[in-house]
Amino acid sequence: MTAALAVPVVLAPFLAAAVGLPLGRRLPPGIVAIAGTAVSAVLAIAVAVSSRPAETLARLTPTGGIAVTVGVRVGGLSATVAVMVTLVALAVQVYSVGYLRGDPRYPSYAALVSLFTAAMLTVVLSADLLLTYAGWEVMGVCSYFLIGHHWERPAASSAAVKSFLMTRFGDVGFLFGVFVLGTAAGSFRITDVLAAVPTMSHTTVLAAALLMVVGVVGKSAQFPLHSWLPDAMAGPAPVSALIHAATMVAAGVYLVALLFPVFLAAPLALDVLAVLAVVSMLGAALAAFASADLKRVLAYSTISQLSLMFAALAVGGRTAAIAHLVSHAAFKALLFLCAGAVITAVGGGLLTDLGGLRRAMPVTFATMTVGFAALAGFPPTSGFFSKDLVVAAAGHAASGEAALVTVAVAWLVAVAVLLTAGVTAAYATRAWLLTFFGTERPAREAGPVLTGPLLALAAPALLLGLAALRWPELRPEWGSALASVAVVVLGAGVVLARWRAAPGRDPADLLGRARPLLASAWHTDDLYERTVARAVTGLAERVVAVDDRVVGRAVTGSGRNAGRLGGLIRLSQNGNPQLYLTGLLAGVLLIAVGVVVLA
Amino acid sequence: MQTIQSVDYLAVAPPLMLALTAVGVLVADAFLPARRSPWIGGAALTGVLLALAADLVLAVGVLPQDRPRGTFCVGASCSYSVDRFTLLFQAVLLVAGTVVLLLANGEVRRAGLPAGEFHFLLLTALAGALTIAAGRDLVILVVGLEVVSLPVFALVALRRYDGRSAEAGLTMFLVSVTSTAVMLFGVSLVYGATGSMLLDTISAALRRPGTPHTVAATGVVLVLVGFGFKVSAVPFHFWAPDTYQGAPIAVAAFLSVVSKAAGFAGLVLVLTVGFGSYAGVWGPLVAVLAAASMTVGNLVALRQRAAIRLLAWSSIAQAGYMLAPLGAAAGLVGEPRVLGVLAAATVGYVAIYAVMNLGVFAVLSFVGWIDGLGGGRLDDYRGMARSHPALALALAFCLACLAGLPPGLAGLFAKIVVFRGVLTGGYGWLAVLMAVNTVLGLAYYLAWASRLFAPGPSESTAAFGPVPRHVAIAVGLAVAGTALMSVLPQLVLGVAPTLGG
Amino acid sequence: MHVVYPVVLAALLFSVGVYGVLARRNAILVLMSVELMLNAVNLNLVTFDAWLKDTLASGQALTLFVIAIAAAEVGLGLAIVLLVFRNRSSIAVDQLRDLADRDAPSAVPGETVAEREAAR
Amino acid sequence: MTVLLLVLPLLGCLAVLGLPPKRAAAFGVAVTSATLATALLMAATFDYHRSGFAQFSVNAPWIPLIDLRIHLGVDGISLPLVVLTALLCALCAGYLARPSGQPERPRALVALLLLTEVGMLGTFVALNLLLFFVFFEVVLVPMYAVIAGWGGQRRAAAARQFILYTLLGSGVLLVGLLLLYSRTSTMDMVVLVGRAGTGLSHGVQVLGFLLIAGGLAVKVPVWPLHSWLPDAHTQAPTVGSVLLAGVLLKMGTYGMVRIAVPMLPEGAVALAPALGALGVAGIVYAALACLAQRDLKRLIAFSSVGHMGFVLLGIATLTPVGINAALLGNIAHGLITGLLFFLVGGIAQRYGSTDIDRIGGGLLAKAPRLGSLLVFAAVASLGLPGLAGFWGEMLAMLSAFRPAGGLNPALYLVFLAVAGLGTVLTAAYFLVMLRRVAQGVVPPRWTAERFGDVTAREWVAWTPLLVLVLAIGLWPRIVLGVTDGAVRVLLRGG
Repeated sequence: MTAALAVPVVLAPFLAAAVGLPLGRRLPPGIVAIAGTAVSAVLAIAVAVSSRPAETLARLTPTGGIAVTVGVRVGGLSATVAVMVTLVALAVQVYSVGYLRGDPRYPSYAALVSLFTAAMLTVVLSADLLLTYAGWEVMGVCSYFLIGHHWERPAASSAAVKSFLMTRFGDVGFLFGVFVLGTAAGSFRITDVLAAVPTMSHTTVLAAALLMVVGVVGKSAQFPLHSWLPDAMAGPAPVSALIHAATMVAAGVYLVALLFPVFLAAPLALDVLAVLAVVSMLGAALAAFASADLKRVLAYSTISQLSLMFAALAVGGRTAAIAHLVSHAAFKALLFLCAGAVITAVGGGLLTDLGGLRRAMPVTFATMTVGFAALAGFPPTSGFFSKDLVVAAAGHAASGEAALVTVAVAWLVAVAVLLTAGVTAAYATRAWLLTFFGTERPAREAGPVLTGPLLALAAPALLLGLAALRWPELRPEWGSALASVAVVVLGAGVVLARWRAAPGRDPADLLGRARPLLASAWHTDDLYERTVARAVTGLAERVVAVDDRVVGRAVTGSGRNAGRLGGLIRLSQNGNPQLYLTGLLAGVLLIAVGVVVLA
Repeated sequence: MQTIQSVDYLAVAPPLMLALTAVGVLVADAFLPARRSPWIGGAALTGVLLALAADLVLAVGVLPQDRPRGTFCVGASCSYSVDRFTLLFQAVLLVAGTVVLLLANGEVRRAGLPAGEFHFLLLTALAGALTIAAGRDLVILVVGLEVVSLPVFALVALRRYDGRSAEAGLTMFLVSVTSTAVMLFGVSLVYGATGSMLLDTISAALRRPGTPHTVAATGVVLVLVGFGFKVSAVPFHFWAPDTYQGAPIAVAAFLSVVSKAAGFAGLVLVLTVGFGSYAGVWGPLVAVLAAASMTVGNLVALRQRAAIRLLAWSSIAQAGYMLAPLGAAAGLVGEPRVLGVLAAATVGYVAIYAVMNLGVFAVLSFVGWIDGLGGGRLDDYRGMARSHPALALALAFCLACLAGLPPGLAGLFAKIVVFRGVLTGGYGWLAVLMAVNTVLGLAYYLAWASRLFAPGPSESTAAFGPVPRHVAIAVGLAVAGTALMSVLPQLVLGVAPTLGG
Repeated sequence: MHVVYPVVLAALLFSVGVYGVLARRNAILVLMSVELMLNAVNLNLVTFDAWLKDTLASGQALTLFVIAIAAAEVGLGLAIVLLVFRNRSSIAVDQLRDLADRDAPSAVPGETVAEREAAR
Repeated sequence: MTVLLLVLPLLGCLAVLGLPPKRAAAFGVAVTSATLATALLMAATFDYHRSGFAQFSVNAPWIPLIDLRIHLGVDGISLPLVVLTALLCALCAGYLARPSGQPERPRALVALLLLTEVGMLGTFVALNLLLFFVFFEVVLVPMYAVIAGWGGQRRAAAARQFILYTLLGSGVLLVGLLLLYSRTSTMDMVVLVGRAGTGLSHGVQVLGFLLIAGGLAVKVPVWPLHSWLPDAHTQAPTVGSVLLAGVLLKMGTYGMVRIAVPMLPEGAVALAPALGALGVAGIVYAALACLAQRDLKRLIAFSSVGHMGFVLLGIATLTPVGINAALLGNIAHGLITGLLFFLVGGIAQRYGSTDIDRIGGGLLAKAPRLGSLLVFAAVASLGLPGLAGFWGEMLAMLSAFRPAGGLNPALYLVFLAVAGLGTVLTAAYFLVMLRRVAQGVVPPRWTAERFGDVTAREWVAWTPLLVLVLAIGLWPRIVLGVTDGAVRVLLRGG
C-alpha cells in the first residue's frame, strides 16, 4: 500500500509541471504548482508515517541485454528525505509567488520548479539505478533553466551553462558507475545491486565507488568541481534556497547513503571522499568568511556543510550525515529565503550595502537569527544537535572504534570538523552582524507571503533537534557536545570582540591581504577558466580550421587535381597525325616487347 | 575436293541486302535530278529496314534451336556463321544505322553534302559492320574491318569546303591504315604459327603444344592493335577527338556507335572464339588497356568545353568500361563457360552503350554547327529545359544512363554487369578503379546536364528553332531503346558467341 | 630455302615502312611507306602459305584481298590528300594543327563555310 | 502492401508534373499522407511477435542474369525507419504547402521530393542486395537536383560535392556487394543473413566488410569522410536538409546493420574496433567543430556527425544492446534533427540568415514559442533523459561497456570514456549556441522588426515531431520493442 502511495508523490509535481508549462499564463499564479507540491507533501508524510519498506516494479523496455525497469522503493531513509524535499519545495513555491510577483516568466518558473521537485523525488524514491540517473540529469537541466531564469543577463546565462557542464561532467562519472554496478549485478534494480555487492570483485566495487564519488563531487559541488555553485547565485533566491541548499546538492549525500554497502566494501573510496571533504570544508568556510556578497557567503557555507556530511559518511556516521542533511536543508533554505527578503528590501546583495535592518525588518531579523544560530551550531537549535552527531562520529572514528577509514584520515577529519565548526560560527556571526547591526537603513518588512514560509521554516530549524531526541541514536554525546560548543563560542566571540572594538567595520579585515585569495576560493575558478575553457575553445578553433583546410581541401583538391591532370594529358592532343602515329607505334612496340618477354 | 561452294543466302541476307541498296542508291543518284535527293535518304532507310526484317526472319530460324547457321564452311568450321551473338549485334548495328540515317537526313541537306555518295558510303560501311559480326574467319574479319573503315575516311572528309574536315579525314586515314597494316602483320604471324585462318581451327592449334608460342603470342597481340584502334582504346585513341570534331555530326555518331560496336564484335570474336586458350597472354594486356582508356578518357573529358569533343573522350572512357570484363579473363585460363560470361558482359554493355550514345548524338545533330563546332559548346545548352523541355529531358536521361545513375537504369545495369564480370575474374583493383572512374564520368556528365536546367541566357537555345520531325523520331527511337533496356536489360545481357570445341 | 629468310626480310621491310611513316613530312610519301608495310605483310603471307603447303591456300587468298585493300586505300588516301592540299595549300603532315585540343576553337575556317552556314 | 508503399509516391511523382503549379504542393501533401497512412497501416497490422521475420513480402524476378529480384519485405529493423521516412516526407510536403512560403517551380520540387521518398522507402524495404543498391542510388539525383535547384548561394559546388562523394561511396559499395555475390552466387538478403558468412573465407569476409562498410561509411558519414555533409546541409533548402539529415544518413547505418554485420561476421569482428574508433573520433571532432561554428545550420549539420558517431559505436560493439541502441539512435536523431532543421528554417525565414552573430541572440524575447522550441530541441539533442536522444546514446555507451566476444574490452572502455567526454562537449556546444541565439538581449537591428511567432501551419508540421520525441523518450519500448526481436534474429544468424 505504501508503495502505491509513493508513486503519486513523484507524479503529482510532474503533472503540475506538465499542466503548468503550457497553460500557466491562464491560471492564477502558482496555484497548480503549489497544489501539486502540497499533495506530494501530504502523501510523503503518509508514506513516512507508515514507514514499512516496500517496492513496486514494472519493465520499461527490453534493450537486448539488461532490461530497464521503472518503479518506486520506499525505505526509512528515502521516506524522511522525501518529506524534507516536499516540505522545503512547498515553502519555496509559496515564497516564490510573492518573490516573483509581476514577473512575466513566472508560470514557466513555477512549472520548472515542480518539474525539479518531481526529478528530485525520482532520485530519492527510484528503485532502478538508471531511473535515478534519469532523475539526476533532469535535475541538472532544471537547475540550468532556473539559474538562467533572467537569461537576458549575461552573468546568469553563462553561470547556468557553467553549472550544467560541470555537473554533466560529474554525471558521466555517475553513469559509468551505474554501468559497472549494473553489469556486475546483472540488473539495475537497487535491491539486486545491493544484494550482489558481496559477490562483486574488489576492483569492480572500487571502480564503481570511485566513479560514484566523481558523480557526487560534481553534483554536490565539492572540491574540485565546486566553482559553479557560487556563480549559481545569479539565479533567483528561492531557486538557490531549494536547489542549491536543500535538495539537488544534497542528492549526492543521499546517494552515498543509499549505496552505502558499496562504499563500505571499498574503503579506499571513502578515504578519497574524506580527503576531498576536508579540503572543501575548510576552503569553503574560509571563503565564506572572506566573501563580500551575502548569497555567496551562504553558497560557500553550503559547500562547507555538505563536506561535513560527506566527512560523516566517510567515517561511517550514516545516521549523523542524514540528520545533518535534514537539519541543514531546513536552516539553509531559511537563510536563503531571508537573504532573498533582505535583498529585495535593500535592493543589493553586497554585505557593505546592508546593515541596521534589525528594527526595519523584525520578522526577517528573528527568523534569520534562528537560521544563523542553527548554522553556527548554538544549542538548542537543530544545527547544534546534528553537527554534534557528526563531531561524535568523527570522534569515534578517530579513537579507532569503527576502523572504516585509516586512522590518520579519521584524525584529520575530526580536527577539520572542529576547526570548521569554529570558522562557521565566525562567518555566521559576521554575516549576522553586518546584515542587521551598524548604521540604521530605511527598509520595509517583506509581505506576509514571504514571511509566512520564513516562520514555517524557522520552526523545524529551531525545534527539529529537540523533537529528534525521541530516537536514542540521535541523542548528542556530552563529550563531543562540550567540545563543539566551546569552539563555536570561541569563533563567535572573536568576531563579536572585533565588532565591538570597531563597530561598522567588516570583521573579515582580520584576514588582511589573504582576503581576496580566500574570497575567490584560491582562484580555482579563474584557473579552470584559463586552462580547461581556453584549451577547449582553442582546440575547437583549430578543429574547424583543420576541417576546412585538410579534410575539406583534400576532397575539393582531388577534384581540381583530376582536372589539372586531364589538362596535362590533353597536351598530347595537338592535332599532328604523326604524333598520334608515334604514340600508336610506341604502344605497339611496348606491347610486343611485353608479350615476348613475359608470355 | 568439292569446288562449288553452296552459299546459304538467308544467312548472308542482311549484309547482302544493304550492299545491293547501296549500289542501287549510287546508281539512282547518278540519274535522278537534284530535287529528288530526299528520295535517296528514303531508299537507304528502306534498305536498312529490309535488312532488319531479314535479321528478324533469321532470328526466328536460329534462336529457337540455338544452333548457329553457318555458310562458306570447310568441314565443321564455317567462315560465316550466324548465331545469337551475331543476330544481337546485327540488330543493334541496324537500329543504330537507322538512327544515324535519320540524323544524316537533315545534315546532308543543310551542309550540302552529296546525298548519293553519302548514303552509298554509309550503307557499305554498315554492310561491312554486319559481316564482321558474323565472321568466324580472320580473312572475313580483316576485310569486314576494311569495308567499315574505308568508306568512313571518305565520309569524314565529305564536308569538302571545311579545311578541318579534310584534316580530320587525313588524320584518321593515316592512323587507321597504319593500325590495319600492323594488324595484318599480326594475322600473318598467327597464320604462320597455326596454319589456318578459321578461328576455331586456330583455337584448337593454339591449345596444341607444338605451336611456336612466342610467334603466336606476338601475332595475337598485334591483331589486338587493329581492333584497339577501331574501339579507340588508349594508346590507339589519338585520332578520335580530332576526327569527331572534323566530321559531320552523323558520321561522328556512326563512328562512335556503329564502328565502335563493330570493333567490339570483332574483338570479342577474335579473343573468345579464336584466342580463347591464350587468355593468359591477352588478358592482362586488355585489362591495362581498359584501365588506361577509362582513366585517360574521363580525365581529359573533365576539361572539354566543346560538346562533340567531350563525347569523343567520353566514348574513349566507355570503351575502357567495355574492355574491362575481357581484361578479367586472364584469371580464368581455359574455362570456356566463364569466358562466355565475361564476353556477354562486354556485349551487353556495348548494346546498351550504343542506344544511350545515339540519344545524345541525336540532340547534338539537332543543335547543329555553332561557329565551326558541331554540336556547339556546353554553354550553348544553357536553359534548354525551358526552350525545348522534351529534348532536354531526353538528353538528361541519356547522360544519366551514360553516367550509370538512376533514373538512367540501363546504364546502371550495364555497369553492374561489367563490375560483376571484372569481379568474377578476380580483378579487384580494376573494379575499384572503375568505381573511381564512374565518379569522374559523372562529374562532366553532370556539368552538362546541370547546364540544361540552369536558368542562364536562353537566347542561344531559343535560336535553335522547332525540332524537325526526323530528329524527333531519332531521339524518340534512341530514348525508347534506352528505356526498354532500363526495364528489360536481359534482352541484351547474357548473349555470348557460341564457343566451338 | 629456310622459311626464316623471307620472314626476316618481311620484318625488315615492315620496319622500313614504319620509319617512313614516322619520319617523312610529305603526306604522299607517308602513303607510300604504308604501302610498303602492306607489301611486307603480303610477303609474309605468301611465305607462310608455301611453307605450310596449305590446301586451302588461305594465305594467298588473303594476299589478294590485301592487295585490293591497298589499292582502295591509296585511291582514297590520295583523294583526301588532294582535299587537304586544296584547303591548306600544303600537305606537310606535321603542320595540321587546326584540330588540337584547345578551349577556344581555332580561327573560323575559310569564308566559304561561314557564308554557307549563314545561308542556312 | 510494400509494393503500394513504393508505387504511391512513384505515381505521385509522375502525376504531379501534369498538374498546374499552384495545386502541386497540395497534391504533394495528399500523396505523402497516403504513403504515411500505408506505412502506419503496415505498422498496425505488423505481427510484433515475429518481428524478426520479413512480413508483407513480395518476391518477383526482374533480371535473373544478375539475380536482381524485386524482393520486398518489412521486419522489426526496417519498420520504424519506414514510418519515420513516411512521416518526415509528409511533414516536408506540409511545410512546402504553407501559404507564406511557396517555393518557385513547385511541381518540380514536389516531384523530386516524391522520387526521393521512393528511393528512401525502397532502400528500407528491399531484401535483395542489388535492389537495395538500385534504390540506394535512386536517391542521389533527386537530392542533387533539390540542393542545386532551390539551395543557398554556394549550392552548385555543395550539390556537386554531395553527389560525387556519395557516388564514390556507392561505387565502392557495389564492388563489395558483387564480391559477396561472386562468392555466394545469391543476392537474397534473407538467405545471406541465414548463412551468416558460412562458406566465405576470412579474407573475403574482411575485404567484403571493408568495401561494403567503407561504401556505406560515406553516407553515414563516418568521421574522415564527412566533408560533404556540412556544405550539403547548409546549402540545401529546409525541406532538403530535413530529409538529408532525417533519413539519408540512416540509409548508411541501416545498410551496415542489415548487410555488413550479419552477412560478414568475421569481417565485422575484424573491423568493428576501427569502426568504433572512427565513430568515437567523430563524436569528439564534431562536438569541437560545432563549438566554434559561426553558422547555425552548419552547426546542426555537424551535430549529425556527432550523433552518428554514437550510432556507429553501438554498431561497432556487435551486441544486441549495441544494435538496438544504433536503431533507436537512428530514429531519435531523425526526429530531433528533423525538428532542429525545421526550426532553423523558420529562423532563417524570419531573420533572413542563419549566421549566429547576425541573429545576435534574444530569440526567446523576440519569438518566445520559437525560442522555447529551439531550447526543447537542443536539450533533446544533447541527450536529456525523458527525451528520445538519451536512450540511443546511453544504450550505445552501455553496450560499449560489454562488447561482443572477440572484441578487445579495454579498447571499448577507451571508446566509452571518449564517448562520455563527447556527451559533455555535445552539451557544451548546444548550450553555448542557446546562449548566443535564444538567450541574451535582442540586438538593436532587430528590435524594430515585426516577425510573428510560430504560425498555425508550422505548429501542424512540428507537433508530431515534438510528441514523438517526448513519447519515445518516456516510453522507448515503442521502438526497442519492435527492433529487439529482429536484432536477436539478425545476430544469431536467422
